[in-house]
Amino acid sequence: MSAPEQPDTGIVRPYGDTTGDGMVQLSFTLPIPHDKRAEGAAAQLARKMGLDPALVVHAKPIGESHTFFVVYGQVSHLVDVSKVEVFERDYPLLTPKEVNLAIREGLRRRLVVVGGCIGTDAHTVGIDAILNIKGFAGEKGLEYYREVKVVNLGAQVSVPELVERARAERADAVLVSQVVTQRDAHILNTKEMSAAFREAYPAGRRPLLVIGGPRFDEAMSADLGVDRVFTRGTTPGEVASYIVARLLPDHVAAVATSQTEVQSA
Amino acid sequence: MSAPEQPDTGIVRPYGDTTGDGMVQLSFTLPIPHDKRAEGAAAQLARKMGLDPALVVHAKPIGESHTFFVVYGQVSHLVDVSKVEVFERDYPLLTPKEVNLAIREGLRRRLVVVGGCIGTDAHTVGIDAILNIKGFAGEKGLEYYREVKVVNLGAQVSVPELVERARAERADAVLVSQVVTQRDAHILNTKEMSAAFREAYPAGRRPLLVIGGPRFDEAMSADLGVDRVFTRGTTPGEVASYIVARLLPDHVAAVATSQTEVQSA
Amino acid sequence: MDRVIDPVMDKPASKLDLDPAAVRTARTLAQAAGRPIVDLARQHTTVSVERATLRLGGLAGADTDGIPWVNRLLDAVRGDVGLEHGTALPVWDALVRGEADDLAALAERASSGSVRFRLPEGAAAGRARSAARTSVGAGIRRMEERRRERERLIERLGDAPRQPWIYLIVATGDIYEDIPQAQAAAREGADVIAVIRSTGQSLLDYVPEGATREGFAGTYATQENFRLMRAALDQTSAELGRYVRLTNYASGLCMPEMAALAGIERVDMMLNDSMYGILFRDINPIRTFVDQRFSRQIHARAGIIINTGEDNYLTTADAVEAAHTVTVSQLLNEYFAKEAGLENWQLGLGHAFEIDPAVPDSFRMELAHALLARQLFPDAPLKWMPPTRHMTGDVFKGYLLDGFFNLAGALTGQGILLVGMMTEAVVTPWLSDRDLALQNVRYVLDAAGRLGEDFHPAPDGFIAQRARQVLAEAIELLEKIHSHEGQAGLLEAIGDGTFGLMRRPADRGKGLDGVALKADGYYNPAIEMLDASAEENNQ
Amino acid sequence: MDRVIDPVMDKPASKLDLDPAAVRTARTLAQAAGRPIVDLARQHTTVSVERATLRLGGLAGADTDGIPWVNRLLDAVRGDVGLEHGTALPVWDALVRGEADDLAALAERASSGSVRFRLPEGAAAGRARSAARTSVGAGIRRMEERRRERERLIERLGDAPRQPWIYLIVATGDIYEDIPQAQAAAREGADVIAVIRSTGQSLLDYVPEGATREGFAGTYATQENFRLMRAALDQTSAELGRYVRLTNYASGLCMPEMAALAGIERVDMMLNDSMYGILFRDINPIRTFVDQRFSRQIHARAGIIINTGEDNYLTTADAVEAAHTVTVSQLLNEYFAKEAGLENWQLGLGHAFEIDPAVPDSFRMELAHALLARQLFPDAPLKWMPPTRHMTGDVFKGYLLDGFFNLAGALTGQGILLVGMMTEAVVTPWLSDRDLALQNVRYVLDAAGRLGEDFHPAPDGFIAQRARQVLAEAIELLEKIHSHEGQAGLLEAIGDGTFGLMRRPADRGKGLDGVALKADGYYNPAIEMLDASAEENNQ
Ligand code: B12
Ligand code: B12
Ligand SMILES: Cc1ncc(COP(=O)(O)O)c(C=O)c1O
Ligand SMILES: Cc1ncc(COP(=O)(O)O)c(C=O)c1O
Repeated sequence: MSAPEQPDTGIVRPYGDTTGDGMVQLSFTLPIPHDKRAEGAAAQLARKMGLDPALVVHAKPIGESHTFFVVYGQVSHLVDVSKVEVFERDYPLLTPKEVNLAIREGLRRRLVVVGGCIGTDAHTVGIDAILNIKGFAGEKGLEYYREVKVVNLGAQVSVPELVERARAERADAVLVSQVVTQRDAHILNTKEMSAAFREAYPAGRRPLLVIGGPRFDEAMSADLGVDRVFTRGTTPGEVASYIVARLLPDHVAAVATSQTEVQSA
Repeated sequence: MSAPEQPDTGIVRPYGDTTGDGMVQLSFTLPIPHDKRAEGAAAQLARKMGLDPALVVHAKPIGESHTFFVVYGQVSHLVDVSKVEVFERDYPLLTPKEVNLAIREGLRRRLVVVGGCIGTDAHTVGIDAILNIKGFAGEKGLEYYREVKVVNLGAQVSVPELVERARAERADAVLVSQVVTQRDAHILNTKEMSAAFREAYPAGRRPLLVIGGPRFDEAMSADLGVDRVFTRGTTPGEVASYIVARLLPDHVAAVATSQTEVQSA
Repeated sequence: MDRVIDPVMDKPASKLDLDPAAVRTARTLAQAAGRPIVDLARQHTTVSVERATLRLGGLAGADTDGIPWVNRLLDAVRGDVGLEHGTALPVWDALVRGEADDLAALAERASSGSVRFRLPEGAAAGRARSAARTSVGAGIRRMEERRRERERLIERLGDAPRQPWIYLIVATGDIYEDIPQAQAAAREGADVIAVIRSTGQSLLDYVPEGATREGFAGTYATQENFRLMRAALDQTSAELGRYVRLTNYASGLCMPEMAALAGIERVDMMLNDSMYGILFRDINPIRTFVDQRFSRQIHARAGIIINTGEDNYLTTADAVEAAHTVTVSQLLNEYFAKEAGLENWQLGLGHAFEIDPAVPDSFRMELAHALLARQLFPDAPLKWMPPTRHMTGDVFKGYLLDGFFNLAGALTGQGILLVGMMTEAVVTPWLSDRDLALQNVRYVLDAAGRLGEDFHPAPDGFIAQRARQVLAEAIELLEKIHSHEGQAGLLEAIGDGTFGLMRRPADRGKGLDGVALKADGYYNPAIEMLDASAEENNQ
Repeated sequence: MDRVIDPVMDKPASKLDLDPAAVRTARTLAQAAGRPIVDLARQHTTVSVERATLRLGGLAGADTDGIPWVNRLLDAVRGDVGLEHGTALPVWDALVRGEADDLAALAERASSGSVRFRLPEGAAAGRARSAARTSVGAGIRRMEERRRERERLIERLGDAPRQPWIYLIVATGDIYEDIPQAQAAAREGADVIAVIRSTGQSLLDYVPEGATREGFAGTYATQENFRLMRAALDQTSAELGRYVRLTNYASGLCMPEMAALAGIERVDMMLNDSMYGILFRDINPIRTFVDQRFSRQIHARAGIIINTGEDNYLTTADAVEAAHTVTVSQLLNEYFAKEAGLENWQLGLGHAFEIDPAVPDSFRMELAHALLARQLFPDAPLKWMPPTRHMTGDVFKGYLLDGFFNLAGALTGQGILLVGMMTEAVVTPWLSDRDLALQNVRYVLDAAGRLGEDFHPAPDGFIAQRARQVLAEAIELLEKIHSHEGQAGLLEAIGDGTFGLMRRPADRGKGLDGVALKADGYYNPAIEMLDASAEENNQ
């Protein structure tokens, strides 16, 4: 830990107890019975993952046909921090006051948000955290914003149902949550949803599509066919700020300039 | 788990909850402060290790300069079980009776074994498990063998001291234990030891050199300059059988043939 | 029949001395709240109740599109004569009239529109009634046989070695992956295997058919999957010399049919809550209460242990603030269960270790809550659920938390311990997660399982006081429900969001169209027979 | 001065009611066994005692080959006049005679052979004596200042927030890696940081010099490393608003010098056992007992808390069979410590959670052993050591086991909790292991730390009975030791393998050549001053 020079060069290695030692811990199961060969197979996998030396420190049979392993070892891989492209927030974080102001000036009516969990997913805690007044992480949810009308459809909404409500409500933005990821359910459902909206609306007229859930990758919006992906730990404020920034860029720019004062106020 | 055909072909992948899903768990620390970039760096390392997708499911700052990560994901690597070369036991497992018999017939005197922990290592439990009557895993130690004379030098024996005692006792085999592995202490000490024996004895006349410890690789004997490496879970019987097999091959062959009967007896 | 209760369980009950008067008040209020709901349930029937009756009558299988024959037949009948009289009379009348040799044939002809159903009158009605009674009776006897078979197997092979029973989940979505995983888990020490259902099945108004391999985050509950898994576990039970129980779900829109299929295939436990469907699946309240009563009568007859779903409240609400809602739900579940003829040993009332571990004294508070349930329901095999919402990607911390959950279960004499998984926040359990989890349970039970001997909450200490407080808050809530105007205060309460802040009005929610007010002359041989036995029980 | 004792600790003592007579017997037997050893210790001196005296006299540093000046000087003196009169007279006589201006210069000249030492007589002896008294007294006063400094810092910054103190190990081998890791650990909640020594240092008959970066599985204990780490922790203590303690080892061949250096550099705790060196390092028994008494007198004066090493017995012997050997060793350590002037609050008597987790009721047995120690030594800050030998490569299981170790520590009111590492069987602790381990401790103490309120071992239950049994076996062993012929039965007992099956005859073992029977006229100003205070204490 002695102030390693590496971070400056942007090149780092995993840290066990000495700078640069490259140590990692690994566990997995192989579908083979436990014996010396199995331990060798575990070491082989670890080496393929770049561990050298690879110490198989634990091997436990699970039934007659599987074996669980814990492996410790040193990876040769270097991590180039400078090559990590992080998905930076490209919009100013606004207070509810500022969001309301932007909408009042920019839209002259309440902004309409329709949200829910699509497909068979019934995990509403996440979307509720964004929409319900109660909010999340100390921030109030969108229902709290005077200038935002929230229509929360709740759990297991079918895609057609969602599209129909979005139209009926003249939604400016549609917020969808997907938590169950087994067999890529979240990916498939989201693509189905975005396709349905492309179908239902004339090009460029469809509402802003926002998807969220703990296991999404923020960089995926393009191939999911949505405008934005939010993931672990999102707060309502981020979502509100994003929506107005996208729908009312000029007015946001306006309030955003005076941001520092407002916030310190 | 549905009887995968893979094991037949010898190709397997890690098993999470479905055959072939390739799922593994990984944890490590990077010497960088916790932020989005750090999580990206963790994902980068995981990808370099072959995880794709790689889910960074936990990130926890340790002080200001380090971050701990837990990552789950799917590795693309295939494990070729047929390519694993296991270090097979190349000598018959004998009972104490058989070992004593072989020595009596082959040597006509007691076989002398000198053992201890060299260098600064004071972990004697391992070598004692092999040498002391008490033994290990239900098997009695070498002291229990009527035809074996055991000289246990205990902990922190210096290499010169070991060589000298080996000569004084006319040792047939020298058993050395190394448990502390930090900074490869076990490797360095063992090499120093074998070199010293090469020095001290005319070629081909030196006693059998056997090294053991939980973190050795059985395949290393050559570059360690010893005759055999024993590791985790070794039992005294294995060691005794190995020694006589090497020193008295013919007589072992003799008793070994009658083994099945003897053992079933 | 209290087979499953052993000393380990009762002991802890004595550990809190609650005011018996308070306990009595709580029960009386629960009864007052539940009684009108029972009346409501008796006044209605549902498509699923009727389909379950047809299944008991012997109708199984599905058409080429996978639509079960019971749905096909019911829809035809409903089209001709409506639902309000029940399906028994029109269906068996048609058989008596010789429209077909058996139900299967009848269903097939009906769905091709070549049968017209009628409401038989007079003698015809009598004939239809007795024909129906005969075949449905056979179905009920079949369940009774399976029950006796279970009892014999337990006799012969032996029961779970100790309490709490170790309850493990499999959830691959593929029955053929589930089976060997379940067997491996049993070999590693699981006493109960639950096959988690695929997401969304609860909202299907039919029961899928056959062996399935493509569930999402769970495996479809089908008669064939029940059969396959039960057969596999019978084999493993024989091999292990102890009877390994199987759990599934009587929940969602097909609750009654699930119960019937479970009875027929000797599933041993069913998740079956009186309000879960309403609150967490937005299923119409009346639909739920009607289906629930029927399914519980089936469970009573089939000797199935129910598991209620109070744990779910704590996944959306805070486990400290909402602790009393768990108690209220347990009391309601107890009332509805008893009314339906279930005995104490069949009441796997749920609760969970869901307090934020960052809360000071969180572990002691968990003990207080667990002991409260233990003492309120001394003869019920409580279902103790592991931490879930405060589990994170830190699998090490999660593994520790699960260990303390196990300890709390042992210290407070829980009957059924649902084994927690360190990957709770990450994936549905891996094979290795389950193996590690069982190792965790085994260590805690073997090393500290009997620590109860030395665990004596100080009479006015933290634990005793917390337990009293929760009971008091529960009574308050029950009074609030009671004070609701309208003959069924509980419905109103559910309607205005008293539970988990979710408003579920009685005239909304999924499956309402499958509910009908019974007409006079409604006849259902299953209800006839089940009510009879239930009455006996409640004498 | 009982600052470190708080209610949390005493309470549990009342939890077992041991027979006071048995407890008295045990102590009397330990005293009987120890007394002759103390006499032996007073009759001998060792090279390390003399070198420690020179260090107190102000001699530090090493020559170009890294041989400390104290060794150089001592060897020269010993060569000229032998060891049996001590070094003080010949050395300060030489200074008085003007052989050099100070000890450093004298050592330098001596090692180049240009000084001849003599045993001064009459007036010369008087002058040498008072010169020695002056400079060694300065060293002792220096330690006392550091002690007051510690007390002031604790006053000002505050002490550890609760008991047990959280004790963490760093062991990189490189003091410059150790420092930031220690600071990180303190920030994460460690109350005590121990810097593990490099393997083999215990058998060096000199103390290495300077800042070191190449230890094996530990970092060399040097005066400079002490200073660097203590300075770093002072900085962190200020930042955190609580005084973070530092631990090292007064053990091995340089035990007395380590004690002196610790006193001078304000190290707060030292591992210091009366028999560890004999049994685990094959150091000559007499050498050990002499060094041990002197080092403990230093610790007493410097206000250092000692940690004894009973935990080590359980790494070679079975924790159930050998439980009583721990108790015996604790009683002996207590006797020797008190005799040397240490007070109860300075006695970190060791014991460990080393029962095979596969043993039924292992956790309850651990509680029994821990409570026994707690009740036998109600005012000592017991040092509670984590599982090690039953830790395996299964780091998940290890993490759980450490959680139960933490719980046992909290339930039984241990004073110092050495935090266990999930990688115990794999590597010396990683940064992340330590962080995870602290998170484990924090969860257990916050969530269940006050569970003691509800923990009351049944009077004749499993725990109480086990504790009585262990005490009985301990008394038996003490009687066996007592019954050994020879004026020092304990020496005989050690010689014939009574402890940990290791035979350690009094006339063998490492460092014997460094022992000398004191001649009349032996003089050592340090012993003079320390004995004085020790006597006071034992009035
Ligand atoms: C609570 C819970 C439940 C509750 C749900 C109650 C409810 N009304 O939501 C109940 C008990 C009903 C439940 C049931 C099931 N669950 Co569940 N459940 C959980 C649990 C414990 C916590 C989830 C949660 O509430 N997190 C807290 C919220 C705030 O976090 P979040 O969802 O990530 O949301 C945040 C961000 O992701 C983001 N976000 C999320 N959505 C959106 C949307 C938008 C537009 C935006 C901008 C942002 C955003 O913002 C939020 C705030 O930061 C997790 C395990 C865990 N610890 O994570 C399992 C878990 C999610 N459940 C799981 C499963 C499998 C189920 C079942 C299918 C099991 C079964 N077969 O019975 C059932 C069926 C549910 C169904 N049909 O979908 C699995 C999913 C596995 C997978 N990865 O596929 C998990 C991971 C548990 C496990 N390991 O098995 N569950
Ligand atoms: C017991 C123990 C001790 C005891 C040792 C008592 C004694 N007389 O042996 C005590 C308390 C004294 C001790 C001290 C230290 N220990 Co220690 N100790 C352990 C512990 C807990 C168990 C080791 C053990 O006994 N295993 C049981 C035996 C039977 O297994 P085994 O040694 O692998 O032997 C088997 C095989 O390997 C093989 N084998 C071994 N040797 C040989 C030789 C031959 C010829 C053959 C054929 C076979 C063979 O056969 C045996 C039977 O199957 C381990 C942690 C752990 N759980 O593993 C740490 C551990 C080994 N110790 C460790 C350390 C660092 C130390 C110290 C250096 C710490 C310190 N700085 O103070 C000290 C100093 C000791 C020294 N100078 O060497 C580290 C080593 C780290 C590393 N990999 O480098 C470990 C891993 C703990 C840790 N994670 O930090 N230790
Ligand atoms: C009582 C009860 N029913 C049903 C379920 C499963 O929910 P569903 O089948 O609706 O997905 C649960 C969830 O654990 C439950 O507790
Ligand atoms: C009392 C005591 N002294 C010393 C040590 C360290 O041993 P050494 O310094 O001899 O390696 C230990 C080991 O933990 C111990 O417990």
